[in-house]
Amino acid sequence: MAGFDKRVYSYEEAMQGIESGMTVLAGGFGLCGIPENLIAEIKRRGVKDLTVVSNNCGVDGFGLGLLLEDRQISKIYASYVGENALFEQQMLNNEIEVVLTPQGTLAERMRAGGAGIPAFYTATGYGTPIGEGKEVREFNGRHYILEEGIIGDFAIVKGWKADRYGNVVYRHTAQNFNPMAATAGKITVVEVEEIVEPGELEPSQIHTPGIYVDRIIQGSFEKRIEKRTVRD
Amino acid sequence: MAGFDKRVYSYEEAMQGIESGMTVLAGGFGLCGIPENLIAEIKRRGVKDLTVVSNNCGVDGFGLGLLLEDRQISKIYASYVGENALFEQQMLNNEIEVVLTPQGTLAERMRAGGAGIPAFYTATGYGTPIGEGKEVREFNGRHYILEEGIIGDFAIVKGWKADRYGNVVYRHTAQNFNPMAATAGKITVVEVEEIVEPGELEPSQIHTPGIYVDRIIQGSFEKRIEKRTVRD
Amino acid sequence: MALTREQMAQRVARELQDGFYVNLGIGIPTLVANYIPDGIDVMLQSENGLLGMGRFPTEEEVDPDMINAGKQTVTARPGAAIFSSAESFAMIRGGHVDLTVLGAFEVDQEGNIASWMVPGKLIKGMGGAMDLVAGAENIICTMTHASKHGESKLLEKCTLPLTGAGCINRVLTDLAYMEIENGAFILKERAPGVSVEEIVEKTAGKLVVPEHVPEMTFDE
Amino acid sequence: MALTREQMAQRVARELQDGFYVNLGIGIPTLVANYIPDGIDVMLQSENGLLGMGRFPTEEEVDPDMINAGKQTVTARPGAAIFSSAESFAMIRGGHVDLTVLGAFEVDQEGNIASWMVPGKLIKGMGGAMDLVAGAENIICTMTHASKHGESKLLEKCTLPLTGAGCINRVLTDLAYMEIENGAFILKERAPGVSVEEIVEKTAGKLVVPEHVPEMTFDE
Repeated sequence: MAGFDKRVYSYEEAMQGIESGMTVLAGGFGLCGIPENLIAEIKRRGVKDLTVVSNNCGVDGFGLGLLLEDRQISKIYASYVGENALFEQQMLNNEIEVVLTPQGTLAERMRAGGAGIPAFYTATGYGTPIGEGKEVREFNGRHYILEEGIIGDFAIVKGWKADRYGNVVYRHTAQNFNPMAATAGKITVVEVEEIVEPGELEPSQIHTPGIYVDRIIQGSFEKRIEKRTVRD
Repeated sequence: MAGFDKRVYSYEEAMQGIESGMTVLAGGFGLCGIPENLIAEIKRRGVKDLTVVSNNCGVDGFGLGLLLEDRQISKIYASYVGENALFEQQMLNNEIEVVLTPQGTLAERMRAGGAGIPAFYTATGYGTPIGEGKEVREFNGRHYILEEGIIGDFAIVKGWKADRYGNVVYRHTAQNFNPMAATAGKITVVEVEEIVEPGELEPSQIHTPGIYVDRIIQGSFEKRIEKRTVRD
Repeated sequence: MALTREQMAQRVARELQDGFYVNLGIGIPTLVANYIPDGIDVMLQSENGLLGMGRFPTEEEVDPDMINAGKQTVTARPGAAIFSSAESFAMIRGGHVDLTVLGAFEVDQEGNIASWMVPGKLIKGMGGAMDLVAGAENIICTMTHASKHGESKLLEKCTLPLTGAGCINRVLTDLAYMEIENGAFILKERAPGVSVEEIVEKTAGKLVVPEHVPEMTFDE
Repeated sequence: MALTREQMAQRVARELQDGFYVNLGIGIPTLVANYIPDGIDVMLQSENGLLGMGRFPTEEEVDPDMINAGKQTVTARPGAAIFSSAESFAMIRGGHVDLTVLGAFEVDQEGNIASWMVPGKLIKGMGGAMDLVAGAENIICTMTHASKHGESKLLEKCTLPLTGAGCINRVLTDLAYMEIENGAFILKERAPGVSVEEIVEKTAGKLVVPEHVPEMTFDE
């Protein structure tokens, strides 16, 4: 790899170094903007005992749901899970540990991790089971709980366009958790629909600056729709 | 004002409601991307005893330096000041209280204020005079200090283009502190070079979503350069 | 008669004000978008990162990269903004959303809300609900007044694990519109043909009944 | 002979590696950009929100909206990214910058640095320096070895208020290149023609002198 050329040309190379027991942060909301081919590569590699940080856990047979089939995930931080039968079964059997985390707190914990902020206070979850065991503190008469930043061994991210330096833009609401995940991986891998020349992306319009990105790969995507809703 | 049309047509209207004793957050870095006409309007109004939160304090006769002439600022949170003689004089005379704040901490304090985060931990300033009197806490064997979010009665912001809904984009490095200031004002006023129709700004390329913005005004700008440096 | 889901949405929609940024939860809250009064413009915030949610797409417009927080395909209205989840919840947590409408299992007279977890049942998660109730100053809870078995959902103290503490000040049920103040539900309006007595009977928490409790009216 | 400012910049530039993201402070650190070795590409981060700082502009290119952290007009190289101050310091604080080069008044054998405040003198502020030293794992400090009055700036313990605690591990002065380890300066290289004795004499903090201390060489 010369200079800032972060392109890799196979998914095997893209996920090189991932090992059992690692923590993986994944972008995506539902099935929107998920790094589907990077997930498939993790499945192919068969690494186990993963801790996954992601808003959701895919569906049966797609997205992070794929990693449930061979019980590759032992722990997940998510705000909403159980859109698939296999997940529910593993949760009920205690084969997977679920750390339910409010959506905004999850997003902020990843952002904090990437931004070198070890912890922050939030009102979210105060007085609820989520606040149990966490430090409570009052600021200006209101109660807040302490939440810690999260970083991962790997971050897997789905972008729209990127240049070889790893500058990334996201398309529409496929942005969601991807930019935060990108900042918080020790190794951040981004798969995109198109790789463009440096300079083609307007500098002030880049969502994820290349400094956060270690590897870029161009792929093709199924982009499954969870709830196709149309108007008459 | 109907619906989401946040345009105002005079600077007087733009700064309506500002009063002596208020806290004003200002975007800008040096003289780059400063809300120069909004500052001039504050000068015109003659309000006093302002607390200003801004990375710098302008220069003699321009930018926030204007507000020094009639001693309108009693306290300033900034990372670097004293680029002008009047400021130094007022600082030495204790006519202005200066709360020096590391640049990244200042940016994050404004972001936190706008994002409903009352406080966060940062390693910046630990073991220095900035950390004195602040809570110290260890996370993973490293020391951090607690810093609080900042909000202002007014935020004054300089954008490039905006639509009438208050969606704003910034130009080049004139972005700097403006997006954070915009989120953290009880009343956020943005002056821009051009107001465009809703829909002209690509939704995923908006730097400051309109929800943060109360008033938009189109102005013209001197854009003074502090250190003109050219190559041969 | 108890309000229909549509009537509940209609009643909530009367709380909208011109220029409001609004987050609508799943279920009845979603229907509120269909009853926005004439002459009023509101901007819908979807917590997956969309401010200015538009109509559902036509078949041709369907785009897997454009969904709402309910994971439905949607469109963006002109002047919409799209951003990350961190930015979205910065808006929510920072109190920038003017009105949040969401469903609940239980609400109590202290403004506590339980909406995400029934012990013993499969727990799927709170999504963004805890952030929404902690962030908004202005929340309307919509739910049926009582369960199918006739048990009140308006309690002295929530029995289920909370979503948020002391954060609800308005509740619309199929029977009544109430505000929560000083540890009590204040009965403000009743559904057409529903008696104050029935509401009193079906409210387990402390209910303050003013002398006059107007009946809601609906055009249709 | 003591190194010139240009030689100091040249020596620092040898620490650059291909693909490094680098933040250069004001003064000698800025000069480092002029000595980037052939075949090596580095990306300069300017903390006002620019990653991929380019050359100074021509007269025609000068743009008041395009400046660096030193407030000089600059350009952006192709593939640059521009962002807010919060994002810029997220990068810095989060440890994403590979190398930071900055000046100092004093450095001590524990890796403490003082660079922003001389009591009694007018204090203008720390700018981004405290964030930079707290965020980077890899910092090179550049300064003269001793003050004009001959007082060492390499101390047992800093006397001035700190910019950061225990964060410096490499120092380049006009006389020597040193690393800081286990509470001591380790002398790694000396300026051409400068004796170990002179360095020992001008270093107030604990200095470990290996058997062989190579002399720096410069092409020009």
